[in-house]
Amino acid sequence: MSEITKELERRIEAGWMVEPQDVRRMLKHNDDMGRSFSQWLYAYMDMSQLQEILYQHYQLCLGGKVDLETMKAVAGSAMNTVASSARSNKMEDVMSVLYRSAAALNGCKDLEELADLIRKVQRFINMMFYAIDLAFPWSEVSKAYNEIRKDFVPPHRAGAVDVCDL
Amino acid sequence: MKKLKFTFHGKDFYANMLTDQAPVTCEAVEKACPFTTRWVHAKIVANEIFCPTKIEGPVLRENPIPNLPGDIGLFDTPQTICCWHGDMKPLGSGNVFARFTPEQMEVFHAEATGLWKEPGSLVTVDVVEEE
Amino acid sequence: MKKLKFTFHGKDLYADMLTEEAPLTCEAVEKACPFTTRWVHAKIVYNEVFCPTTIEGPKFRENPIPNVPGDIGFYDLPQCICCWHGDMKPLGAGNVFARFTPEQMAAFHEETVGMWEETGCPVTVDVVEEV
Amino acid sequence: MSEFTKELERRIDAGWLTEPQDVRRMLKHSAAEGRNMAQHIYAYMDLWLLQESLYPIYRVTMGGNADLDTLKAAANGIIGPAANNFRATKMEDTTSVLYRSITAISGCDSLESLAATIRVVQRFINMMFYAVDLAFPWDAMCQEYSRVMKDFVPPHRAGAVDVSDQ
Repeated sequence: MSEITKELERRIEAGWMVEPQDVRRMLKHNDDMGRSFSQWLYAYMDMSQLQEILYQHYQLCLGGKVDLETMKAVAGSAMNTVASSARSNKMEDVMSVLYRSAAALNGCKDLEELADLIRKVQRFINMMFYAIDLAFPWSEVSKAYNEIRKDFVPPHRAGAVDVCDL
Repeated sequence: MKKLKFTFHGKDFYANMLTDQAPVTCEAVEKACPFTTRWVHAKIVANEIFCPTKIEGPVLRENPIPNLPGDIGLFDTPQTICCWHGDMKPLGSGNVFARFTPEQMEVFHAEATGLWKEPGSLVTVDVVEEE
Repeated sequence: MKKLKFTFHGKDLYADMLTEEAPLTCEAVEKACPFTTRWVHAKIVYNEVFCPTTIEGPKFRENPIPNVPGDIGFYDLPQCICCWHGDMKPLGAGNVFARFTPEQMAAFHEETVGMWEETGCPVTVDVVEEV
Repeated sequence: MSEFTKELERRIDAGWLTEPQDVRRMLKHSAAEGRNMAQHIYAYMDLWLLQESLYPIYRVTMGGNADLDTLKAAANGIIGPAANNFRATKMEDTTSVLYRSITAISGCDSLESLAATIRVVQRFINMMFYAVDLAFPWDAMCQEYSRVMKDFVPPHRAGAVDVSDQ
């Protein structure tokens, strides 16, 4: 097991039942301007996105009929994209892990090794996704949304025409 | 000197095009102009608004510098023009192809600050020669 | 008959393992047990709760049938056990590896129906022989 | 220009200033159970997933030295699951476009035609992303979220330890 995979396993274990510090860092960020809802949502979306993408790349590597160097480029590009968003969300541990994992991909000598590393990173992002999910008051905010929607008209609805759906 | 012109709320606002720092991007923007689109307010950064466009700019950013108040950048992923028009914590570095002078930014800022509560308002974008 | 056991709120709640329809998944689940995790409430489907796990199950779904109330499925992405414990509109077809009897589901439903307001409740998962 | 590309260009123009019907279909769905905020967030998230993950593949394709079949598999591996999610969100036009884009992508015979196809699908997704964005009451929701968060304690925070960030 390489150093990065050992670290990933340790972080998954640590974040399993107790909220990782990155969640609190993210929630504090932009709090002063009243935009913390968007901050939370964009961090949640980034984790969800990367978790789904890496799983598809993992399955392709398991399939065994794809080009190793192209898969490294595609998976590394997906990790780097979210690493830079994690930086702006102040989730510095996630940023550091993703940049180092993207670099570690290059060391994989076959699709099996690449699949294993991608899976570990995907499981780490999976853990972070649930940690961020649990930090959101779904029930309360859902009620607020339903109240607000009652008299909210989207700016681009005027002139919209529906085909019949019934 | 070429100017980027935004028309919304019945008024015209200008910024200077950076034709020497981002010639290819400026050319792509001018080629797509004029067009009408909507302002969308940035969800995290304060004093940033952007508008979706159909500009096919360079795939690799020509002038990727950390964004400061007054910068105007083109983002190729969502094909949007982003304007930073006041104090803000930048998220990254866009492909900056135009910039407000302090005077231009002041009048733009006065009109744009209300857009957080008025998302989706229409704007026409054009490139004009300085009179 | 092997049973899937959930312990939370100080109570033990059971479901029957489907060792014929999903032998590999049942084996992978048993191998990972016992473990403690947290309930997360589904965000869109009603009467669905799931818990993240570290189960390494089969990569391809062994028993991908449309989910109905009483089904318990394993999702390799995102490695979670999902329980449908009452009336609901299913979103898809999980890899169903266990099922509540009507009585088991009634007891489970009673304990979980309030979970939308009580997120993250710890739960211990185990596989036991029928007593 | 292929028939599929022509359709997407037409849909992009139509949805540019006026809200596409899929947005209203999604907003109606799950309204009965009061889960429409989650419905809205997950639709927004699935569009974000496609927008953010197709672009890195588009850039690798534009780079010109990658394996065509691997890139097709990577792109379709992302679009397939996303299309399933839109079926569940009742965004039927988006679902239909995505399933047909898988066929279009599979039919590409060069990196250049693949890049053009991914790009037009991504631009359609961009348009839908901003249409769903404009249908969300951001200002009011941010205020409600900040109000609710004042006394919300995440279930997994107990026992969490912070390294110093000062």
